Amino acid sequence: MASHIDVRIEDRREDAQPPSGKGHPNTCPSCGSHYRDDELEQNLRVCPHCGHHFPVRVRERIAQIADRGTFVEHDVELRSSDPLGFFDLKAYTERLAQAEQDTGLGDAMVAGAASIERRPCELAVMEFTFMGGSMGSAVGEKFARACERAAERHVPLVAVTASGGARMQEGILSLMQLPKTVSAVDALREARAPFVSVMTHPTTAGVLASFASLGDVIVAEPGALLAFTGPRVVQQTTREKLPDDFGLAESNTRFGHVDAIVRRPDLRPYLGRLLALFANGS
Amino acid sequence: MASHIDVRIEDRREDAQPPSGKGHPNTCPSCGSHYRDDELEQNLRVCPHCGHHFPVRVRERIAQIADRGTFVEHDVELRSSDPLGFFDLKAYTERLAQAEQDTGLGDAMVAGAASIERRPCELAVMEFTFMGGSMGSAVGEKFARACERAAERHVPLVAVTASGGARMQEGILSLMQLPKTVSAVDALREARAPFVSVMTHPTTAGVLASFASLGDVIVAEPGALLAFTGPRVVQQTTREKLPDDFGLAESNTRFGHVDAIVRRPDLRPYLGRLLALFANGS
Amino acid sequence: MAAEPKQSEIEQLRLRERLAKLRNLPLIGGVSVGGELARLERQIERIATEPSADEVWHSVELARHQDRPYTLDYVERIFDDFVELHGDRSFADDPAIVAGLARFRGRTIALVGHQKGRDIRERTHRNFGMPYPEGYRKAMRVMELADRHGFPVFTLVDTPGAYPGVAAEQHGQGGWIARCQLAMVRLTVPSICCVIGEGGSGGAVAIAVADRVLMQENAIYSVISPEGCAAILWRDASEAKKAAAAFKPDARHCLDLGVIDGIVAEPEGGAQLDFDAAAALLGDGLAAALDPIADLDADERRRARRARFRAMGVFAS
Amino acid sequence: MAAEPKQSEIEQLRLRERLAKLRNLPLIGGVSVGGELARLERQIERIATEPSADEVWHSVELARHQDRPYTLDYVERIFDDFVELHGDRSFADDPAIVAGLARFRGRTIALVGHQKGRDIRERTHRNFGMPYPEGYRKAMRVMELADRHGFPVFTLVDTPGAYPGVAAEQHGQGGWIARCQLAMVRLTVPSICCVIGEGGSGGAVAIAVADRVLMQENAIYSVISPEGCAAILWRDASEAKKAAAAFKPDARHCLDLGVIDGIVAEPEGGAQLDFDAAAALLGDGLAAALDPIADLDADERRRARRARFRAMGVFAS
Ligand SMILES: [Zn+2]
Ligand SMILES: [Zn+2]
Repeated sequence: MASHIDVRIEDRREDAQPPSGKGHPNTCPSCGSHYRDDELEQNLRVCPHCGHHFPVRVRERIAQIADRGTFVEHDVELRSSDPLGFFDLKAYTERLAQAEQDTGLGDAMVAGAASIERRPCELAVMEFTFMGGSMGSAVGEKFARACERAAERHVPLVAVTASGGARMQEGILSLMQLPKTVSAVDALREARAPFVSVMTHPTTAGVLASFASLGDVIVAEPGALLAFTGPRVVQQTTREKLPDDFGLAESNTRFGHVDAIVRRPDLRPYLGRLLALFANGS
Repeated sequence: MASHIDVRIEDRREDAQPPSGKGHPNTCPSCGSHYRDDELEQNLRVCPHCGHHFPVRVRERIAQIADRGTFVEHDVELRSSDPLGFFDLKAYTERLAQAEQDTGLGDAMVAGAASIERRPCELAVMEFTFMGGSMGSAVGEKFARACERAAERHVPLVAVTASGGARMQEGILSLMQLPKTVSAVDALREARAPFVSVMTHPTTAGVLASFASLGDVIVAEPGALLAFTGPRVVQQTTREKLPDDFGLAESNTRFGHVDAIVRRPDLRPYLGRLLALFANGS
Repeated sequence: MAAEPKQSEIEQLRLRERLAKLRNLPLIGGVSVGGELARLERQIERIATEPSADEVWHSVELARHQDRPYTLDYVERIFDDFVELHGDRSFADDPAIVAGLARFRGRTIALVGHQKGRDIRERTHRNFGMPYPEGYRKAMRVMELADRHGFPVFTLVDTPGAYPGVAAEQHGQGGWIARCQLAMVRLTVPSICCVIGEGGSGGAVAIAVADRVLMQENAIYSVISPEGCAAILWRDASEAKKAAAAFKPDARHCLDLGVIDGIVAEPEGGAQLDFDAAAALLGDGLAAALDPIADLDADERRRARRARFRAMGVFAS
Repeated sequence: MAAEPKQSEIEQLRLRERLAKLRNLPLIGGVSVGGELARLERQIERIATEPSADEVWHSVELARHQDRPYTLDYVERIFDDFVELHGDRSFADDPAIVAGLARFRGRTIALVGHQKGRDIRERTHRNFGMPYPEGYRKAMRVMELADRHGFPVFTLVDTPGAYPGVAAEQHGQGGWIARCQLAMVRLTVPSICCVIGEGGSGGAVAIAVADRVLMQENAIYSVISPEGCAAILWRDASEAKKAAAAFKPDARHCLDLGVIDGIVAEPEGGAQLDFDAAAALLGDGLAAALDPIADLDADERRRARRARFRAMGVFAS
């Protein structure tokens, strides 16, 4: 299992592409099978041979779970600013522009209205390849607005997370996205709108420590790393040998943090069933 | 430490007196020192040599913590009935009569109004020597009424527990004293009246699993056994060697179940400080 | 708290009340099991008669029968679209308690129940239906979820009791049993409990603080196991039958004592002989208990629930 | 969410707002430290000037200074009759977070704060102020107690961050940091937070979701440690000073960004030089922050708190 965990989330947030030498993205890191891209897409990016769940880009994810043609994106124009004038080896504005060019997205979350198995909902889906799915002001605002739309329409919110944590280029404001999104969930709860959190690989740090953990129901994809602190840092700090399944969805389930692990082909019907149950309640 | 835990609570609920061969009640089971009764009373029944806390009867306990002359007992006439016509080796009615004769009490709890360091409160104190401090209908009713008086007067309730659990001679009705006293605490909370739970040796089973664990603040006397299941039964079930401090106040504190261990000489000022804090809040 | 009438008067009053209750329990009318009215009439007669020591013991045996239906057997027969929820968000998922959302006759409900295992492996996995603190925390979490969304809560009780183990003690099972009861007292949604097998002491009552509490005909509900009681009071565990006769854990006596609100009939000979029929009767029983309270004002219902448990006990003053 | 004014306008607006805030902060007027107005005026000047990279780094050093006062140093100087409460009721008592009730200027309050250790032994015992999930649960429990009884909640933040250890992960620290924030958002009582040293990431924000958030003059508040940031972005932990200058964890910048509501002055040279003076200033700061919100309607205050955090962030759309 451990072989296909990316233990290097912490230092590759800004890398959209897998580092060279790590194998082709369509080669299964678990069993070595290689697929054409259309084969993988047809199989929802699950290895037909061994069941490994490959990463899914946000548009494809939406196509996988929303009813065809129902997704209406909101807040398309929303962008993070650069409140700190942040500059490390590169300017933050430059990194943002590069990420937008690479992904075609304004930031690491896409949100909008949709229906899942004919149940209306709001969808908020994260894109890991946009600066490691890090949460800055734009992601926080998009999520908060998605909560508000769900509350207003009294429909469930479904969030699909994939994130390396807060976006440190926005400094303390990125940390403030934690209480911001938590506050948004509180407003959602006050409106009695349901919230289903789907955690995919990897959901870590600031996203795990805020809205992702506050779902009425929390499900995870198999093999997903769900940890506040990634294994590399834990290993460096404690100098212990980590358990093989450290931080994985399976371990999180054993420790009581996840309601169910749902395989990708089952995700849409599972969400449909849940949404139907929530719709009947009130 | 383990030497002075009574591991036989489970089978001596009905025995008010320590079994013969267990040493004189005024001999310290921890260090072997022997005291005259007035010496012990003067020392609040704490061994001056080693600090062992001897059991305290209910009237003496009230004298230890309430301001002199302030205690006004309520529900003196309240008695358990015998709804099942229970008869084991003896009739329950006979056991009740015997316990009343031995202790001078109507049942295993004495409750009433008092003040502690000039702060008015309601006091509910249990007596272990009355059928092992077991909780039947009379204890449950006395506790519930104490909650109601505290709520009505908007004063804190202070409970001092010592109990082997539910009184099985009242069958299922004794189990019902758990939700009954829990419901009473809920009403107390709704009235925003504070509740301080003082757990003394032993506080176990049904009393631990109901009102005693619901204090806003929970304190324990040193060395008190606080366990849902006593060590003998746990030992028999698991066949494990139990930790030396299994179920003791000290272990409960380590595991996060108790706010503080308070030595008997400190109890009255501690309660006074707490009650003053609670009085200032609203 | 006025002076109580004499014991004999109370007895007569109770008998009349009880018979009235029995006649009125819609589930015991049992239309859903296909009009076998004659059999059900006999059943009413049987339940209406005070059980003998042998009959009490028979209930004990049936309540613990290894072929008796367990929570999940009922869930698959009574509910649709069950989605099981796992984990206490702290420490573990306790397989001795199952919890989830499901549809019951057109309405979404939350279900919490003890779960025993059928074979050796599952029994061990489920810890014989004896919860750890993690189980009560899972129960509380799912009940609070139900409360937020207005889903009625059903609980099915079937446990020998809380697990008497070192870790369960260290993790504070006394406190969690207390807090789980408090959480149930505070629910704003309707709640129905049915004891479907063994209602063993604290581990049972932790999830039994409901607006309406039912028992299946052959279930037992007790403060201690017959063996435990015998060991303590008779100093001989083999006197269990004598102990059971003395503390009367059967449904009839629990009804008499005002501890439960109704008895759910079982198929003749016991639920273990016909899971489907037992489930149909239980489903009817849950519906009959829920319907009258489903639309009450939430605060009123909560206060009534609190008053229900506040009133437990028989005493003189 | 209307279109925002240009960056330069925002800057000017902010500068004016900030200066107004600084002049108005009663604690910075500092009557309680004995009329040393000239010194305090200098302090205002200092704080009012945008700090250089060196000054930011000086704050980082002072915030972590081994002689800096910790939570309990302030508790004994600012509060009376502190009664510490222990334990999460589940699993442990986490010494990295202290919690309790105390009296503050005549009123009962609840206090929750990170606690570092002074000597090696206490540092290890306190885990360097890095909480486990047990610590957040203790914090939540005491805040809920305060909520039930109407006690305002003060939190003092001083942690390098959540503990990056195996058990902390297994026990769900991500989830508990989230739930602790949610518990603070929901409080009906007033809440005041002050960052008194290191405000390290999730471990800090877990107890910092208050109506008013203050920082001491030399405290820092940040999403990651300068060393961590440098290691990731510069691929060289020794570039910490450069990283700190870039992500600006100092109080002045946090005020500019609208993250905090006020700066609490420290004695000249830093709080480590005069615990009593630092405590007097902090006490005044807490009082000044609490007084205006203490008597607001609870629902309104809660909504305003939620709106305060809802508004965090700078973006364009
Ligand atoms: Zn594969
Ligand atoms: Zn001694």
